[in-house]
Amino acid sequence: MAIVFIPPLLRERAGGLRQIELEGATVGALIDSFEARFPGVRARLVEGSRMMPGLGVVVDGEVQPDGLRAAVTQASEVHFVHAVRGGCPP
Amino acid sequence: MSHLVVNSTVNGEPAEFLCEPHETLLHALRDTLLLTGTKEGCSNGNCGACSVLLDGVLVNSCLVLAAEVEGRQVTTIEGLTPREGLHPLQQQFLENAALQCGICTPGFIVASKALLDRNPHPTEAEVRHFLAGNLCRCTGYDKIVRAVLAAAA
Amino acid sequence: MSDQTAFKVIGTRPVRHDGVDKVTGRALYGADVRMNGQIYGAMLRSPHAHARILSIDTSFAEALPGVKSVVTGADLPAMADKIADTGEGAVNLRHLSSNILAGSTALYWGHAIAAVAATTQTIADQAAALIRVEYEVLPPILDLAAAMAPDAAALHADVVTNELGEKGKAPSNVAEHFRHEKGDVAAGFAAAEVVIEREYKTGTVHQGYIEPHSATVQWNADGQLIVYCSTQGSFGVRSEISEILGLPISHIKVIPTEIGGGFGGKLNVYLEPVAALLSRKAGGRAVKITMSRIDVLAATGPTSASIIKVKYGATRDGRLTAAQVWMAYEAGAFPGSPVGAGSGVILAPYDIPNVVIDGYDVLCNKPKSNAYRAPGGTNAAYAAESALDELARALNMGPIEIRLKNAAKEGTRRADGPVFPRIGFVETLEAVMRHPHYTSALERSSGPLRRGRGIASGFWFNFGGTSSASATVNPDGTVSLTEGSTDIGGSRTSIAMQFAESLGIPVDQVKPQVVDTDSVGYNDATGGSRTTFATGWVVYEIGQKIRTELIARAAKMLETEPGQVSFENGVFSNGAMKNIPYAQVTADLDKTGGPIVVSHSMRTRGEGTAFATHIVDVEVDIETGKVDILRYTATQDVGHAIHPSYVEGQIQGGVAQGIGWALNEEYIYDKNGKLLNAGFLDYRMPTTLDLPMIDAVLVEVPNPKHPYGVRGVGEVPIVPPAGAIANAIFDATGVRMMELPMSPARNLAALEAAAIAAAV
Amino acid sequence: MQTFNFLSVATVEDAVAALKMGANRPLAGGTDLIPMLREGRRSADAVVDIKRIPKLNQLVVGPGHDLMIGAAVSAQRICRDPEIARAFPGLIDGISLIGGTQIQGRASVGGNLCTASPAGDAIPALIVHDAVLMVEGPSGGSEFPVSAFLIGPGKNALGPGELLVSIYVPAPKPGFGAAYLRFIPRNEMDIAVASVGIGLCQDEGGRITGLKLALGAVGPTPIVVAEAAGIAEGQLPSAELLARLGAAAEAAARPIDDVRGTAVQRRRLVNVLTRRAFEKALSRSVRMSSFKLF
Repeated sequence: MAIVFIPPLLRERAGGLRQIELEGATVGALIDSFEARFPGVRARLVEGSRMMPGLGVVVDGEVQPDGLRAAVTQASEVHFVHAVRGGCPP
Repeated sequence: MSHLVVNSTVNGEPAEFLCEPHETLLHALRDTLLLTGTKEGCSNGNCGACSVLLDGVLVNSCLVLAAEVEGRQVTTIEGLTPREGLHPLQQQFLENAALQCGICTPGFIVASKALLDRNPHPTEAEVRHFLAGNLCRCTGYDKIVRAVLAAAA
Repeated sequence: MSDQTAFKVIGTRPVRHDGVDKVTGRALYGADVRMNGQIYGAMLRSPHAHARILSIDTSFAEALPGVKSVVTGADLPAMADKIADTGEGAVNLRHLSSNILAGSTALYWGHAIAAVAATTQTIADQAAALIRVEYEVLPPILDLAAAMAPDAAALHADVVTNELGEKGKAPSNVAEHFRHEKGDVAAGFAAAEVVIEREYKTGTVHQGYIEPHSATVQWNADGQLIVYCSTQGSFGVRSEISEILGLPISHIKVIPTEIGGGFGGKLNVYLEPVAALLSRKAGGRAVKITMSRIDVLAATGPTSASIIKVKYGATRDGRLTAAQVWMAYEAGAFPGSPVGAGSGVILAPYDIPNVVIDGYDVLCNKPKSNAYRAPGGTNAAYAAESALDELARALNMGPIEIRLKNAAKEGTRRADGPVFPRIGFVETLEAVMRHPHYTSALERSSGPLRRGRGIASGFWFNFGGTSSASATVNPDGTVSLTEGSTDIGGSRTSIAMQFAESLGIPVDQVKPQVVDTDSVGYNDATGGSRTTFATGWVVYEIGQKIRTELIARAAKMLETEPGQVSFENGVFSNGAMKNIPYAQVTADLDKTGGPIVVSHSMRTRGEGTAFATHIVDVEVDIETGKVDILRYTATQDVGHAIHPSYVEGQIQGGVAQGIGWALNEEYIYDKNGKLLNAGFLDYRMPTTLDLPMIDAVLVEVPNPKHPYGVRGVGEVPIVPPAGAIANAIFDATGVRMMELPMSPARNLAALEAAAIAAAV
Repeated sequence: MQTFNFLSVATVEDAVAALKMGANRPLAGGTDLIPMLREGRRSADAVVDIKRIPKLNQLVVGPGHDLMIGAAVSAQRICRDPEIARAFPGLIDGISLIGGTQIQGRASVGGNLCTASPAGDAIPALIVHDAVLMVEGPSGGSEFPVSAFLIGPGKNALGPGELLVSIYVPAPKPGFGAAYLRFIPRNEMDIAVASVGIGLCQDEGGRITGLKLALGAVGPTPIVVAEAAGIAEGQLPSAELLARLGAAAEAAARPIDDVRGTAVQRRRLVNVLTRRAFEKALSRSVRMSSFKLF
């Protein structure tokens, strides 16, 4: 079960939880099981088949360019962060 | 507006060229004589990127009309470079990593030559005072000042 | 991480490969391009900060002899509200497009309205002045307070507040609100024994590169677009042109010229699509447009003015228990300020258990903000480090002491969630403590000249990104290295050095060149302090592959197994018995299997974040408010310095820009939103006389993820200076400056107010 | 850049003839005129290059230390003249601050006067030296004191066809000392936010026998502080005298808020600069009188 940290502005929709353990082998799969628990959260994180523009996903401390396709392990820690591209903010 | 014929000496060679009456020396050098080593940074005399020597005097070529150089001597970065090798200032700028983007570099080297021609052994304060009309946005001037002092040593 | 002591090239200071061209004036920058049959473009820009465009009459301009084409916003393909990733992060294409040529509304003073191309620059300028535009002038919104007021008119009817995907109901100038939260901030402040709460302001500043933007574009009869321009990222230019003009990227070749500074301001296109349209309308003649300095300051990305509120709570022993931050940044005319990055910077150096950060991206009638060296970081650190200095004084703690006590380390959780890997923040503090600048007492004040010392720290993320390169081994043993990373400050050489080290040849045998978008694989822009890290890593891999292949070739010549062959000091040897010089192997490549050409591409990870701590001595003339910088020392975790001189140069340059931002640089607008200081005379960047020598102390905590331990170094140096100088001014005068720039007029007013307050 | 014609003249007569026609403007160093024309802040049918007129290039120090400066002589040429530097240090204070090195090589004192900027660096120092401006025109020659020559921001007293030919600076009296100080936000390449020129005489006993105080950038034209002379007359230098002079300067200033500074700041600055310039001028006055002894 990967640990997903729930962004503050999404906690209201997620029963006030700050983090949640979810099943899934990819970030996309985690978000699907998140959606199953709390309908509506997906639409806040995902646009079509990609992460919401301006939103980045960090798995175990590293920004994941693969976004939804990024792999996660049972022990992974997942964060949704403001996407920053060094000198090139979105 | 009809063109004017200008006869001058540029980098030691006779240069006859046509210019518009309102045209600056900077544009005549870059667009007519194709000497693009002299750079345009602001076109109002506040950055020194277009520094050249006019009868040996350091000036901003953006503040000189091309027509004014009739019968006069102009030296640009191209004229400062020897046939073989580099001018000591050019060499020291390289060895001291005194350039980053390099756009201000020709202006700094021309200005530094004007300084060393007059004052072969300047202090750091004298270098900073003389070069205050040349802006660099990359280096913080540290390595530029060191390069000029090294060339003077 | 390889054994540093073994390095032959890395850590040396060779002359840069492009150096001779740049000291002789032969290097070609944007405005130096000259194409066959080239004509010249000029822009018409809005004289109003906010106005509806009722009509544009170009007939007089078109009638002028010598004019070849005229374009307006109507010539740009209509843009859907599409979010595209053009390689520089997500951008709304319609916004990007209407920033290049205004649509129905001019949104800032200097907003491009129309453009002309003519046979001479003089004619083009005259023609632009002949374009008649009918405006309906609208009231401008010029600051955060006005933009965020509940009853403020919305700049864009289609922009609503985005809160993590939750869209607001009504149009708003607040394009985005986000929050970071960690722990329980209420409990944290309840546990605090000392609380400091302050509000800071910062002005709009510009990157200030000396080379104005310039683009020369030819729209060929075969539909192929040839683009020469000065840019930080040729591939980003290609994709932005492609999206804006609706052309397939296969029709666009971008040829990057040398670039006269960028600092984040040359990531996006401004002129290129306009020159392309002018060229097409002019029957395919190449069109060159070069901005004036006024255009550069008025219409290219400055960085955001901001208001930042910081509240710290701490126990008496100096342990931070909580922090709360409210930060609003001006995006300018279109959404996308660096407030997100600023929110990641603002508390990053410290391990604070309870944190809330709220960030706001706010529209106003100023040019669209763009990246500027550690975007959003300087604003944030000025506020946070000023407040921390006040807290330390309230606790009678030294500035280093309080930072050490709360310093982030490996394993510290950032306010936005992720945990730091190995970082070198503590090492930068220790380096300051060891430095003679810190250990020597400051010569004290005399008369109206008051001296003070200040310290501040800073953080920057850095970025890895994607790089590609290719290498060809030449028969004479040299290697042609083909890259796509714009070289702004010596990266050709820092990359060539890593390649030479990896392959095992002298760096002067490497011929690095930056090529066009058709001649090398994809590269992200030179930005985010990524190039020496990422492109350097790519060429390291190429060097290893070539080394392996050359050993195999040498083995053939030595009639032995590759496993038996070593390559040291330019010689391949088969144990003690036989050896063969490198040059002979490269000369005979054709007889041992043919040429060696290796390409490699990587989407890098593991860019290490960067920390810096700066110490500055200032002298304040309390009768005039003027501040002079007496001494400056910057310590920084640089990972492993490839070319120390250019690492020092990055630090010195960042500090210089930070000092300018701190003391004098700011956009000054009149009440109608006209920019009053659009020039180098009154937009006051530091001259040689405004700066001392800047001592750059390289603290090397190698990045474990990079083969040579490289970390990005270019951006973090601009983060601490404003805070350090504010703290030094307080130390000198007892007056706390709450707004940037800390200009003489502002300082004098604050000093007099304080004196009056003291007198009362 | 707007278009205009270019004329070069070799004599004052030709210049006067050329300047009578249309909106023609004299071109000396061009460091003000050329950017003004480019940015549309001035217009001209033609610029008339006056640098080739011998009379405008004269730079002569007379036997009794009086000085004649041709209107087109560059600031650099003046500042590099050791005799002028020794005899007129207060003048050099101002002239040496007209721009950085590149500007110094072109800009002229004549141009600084004719541009008539309220912040012109040469002007307050010329005022306190009682400089006289020599003008030639269609109806012959005329002379102006500096204050009468400057009639508004960017406006000088020259009529059509009139040309500033030279600037005459009388020899300093014994015991005379002068200084010019300006305030700028950077340390170079800025326009004065406020400036002060001061010229004073003291007798051998150190009493002030005369004083002239001129302020720059705090009014539409440089301001001569009329009260200053009366305040200083017969006084020995003292902290109280400095305070009174500073206050008089502050009271006389009529500054505005603009992109370069605030009115409040400018009032404070002329006060501070007056006190500092007084001390500098005083030190020179002492030096001058002792220099006279041998």
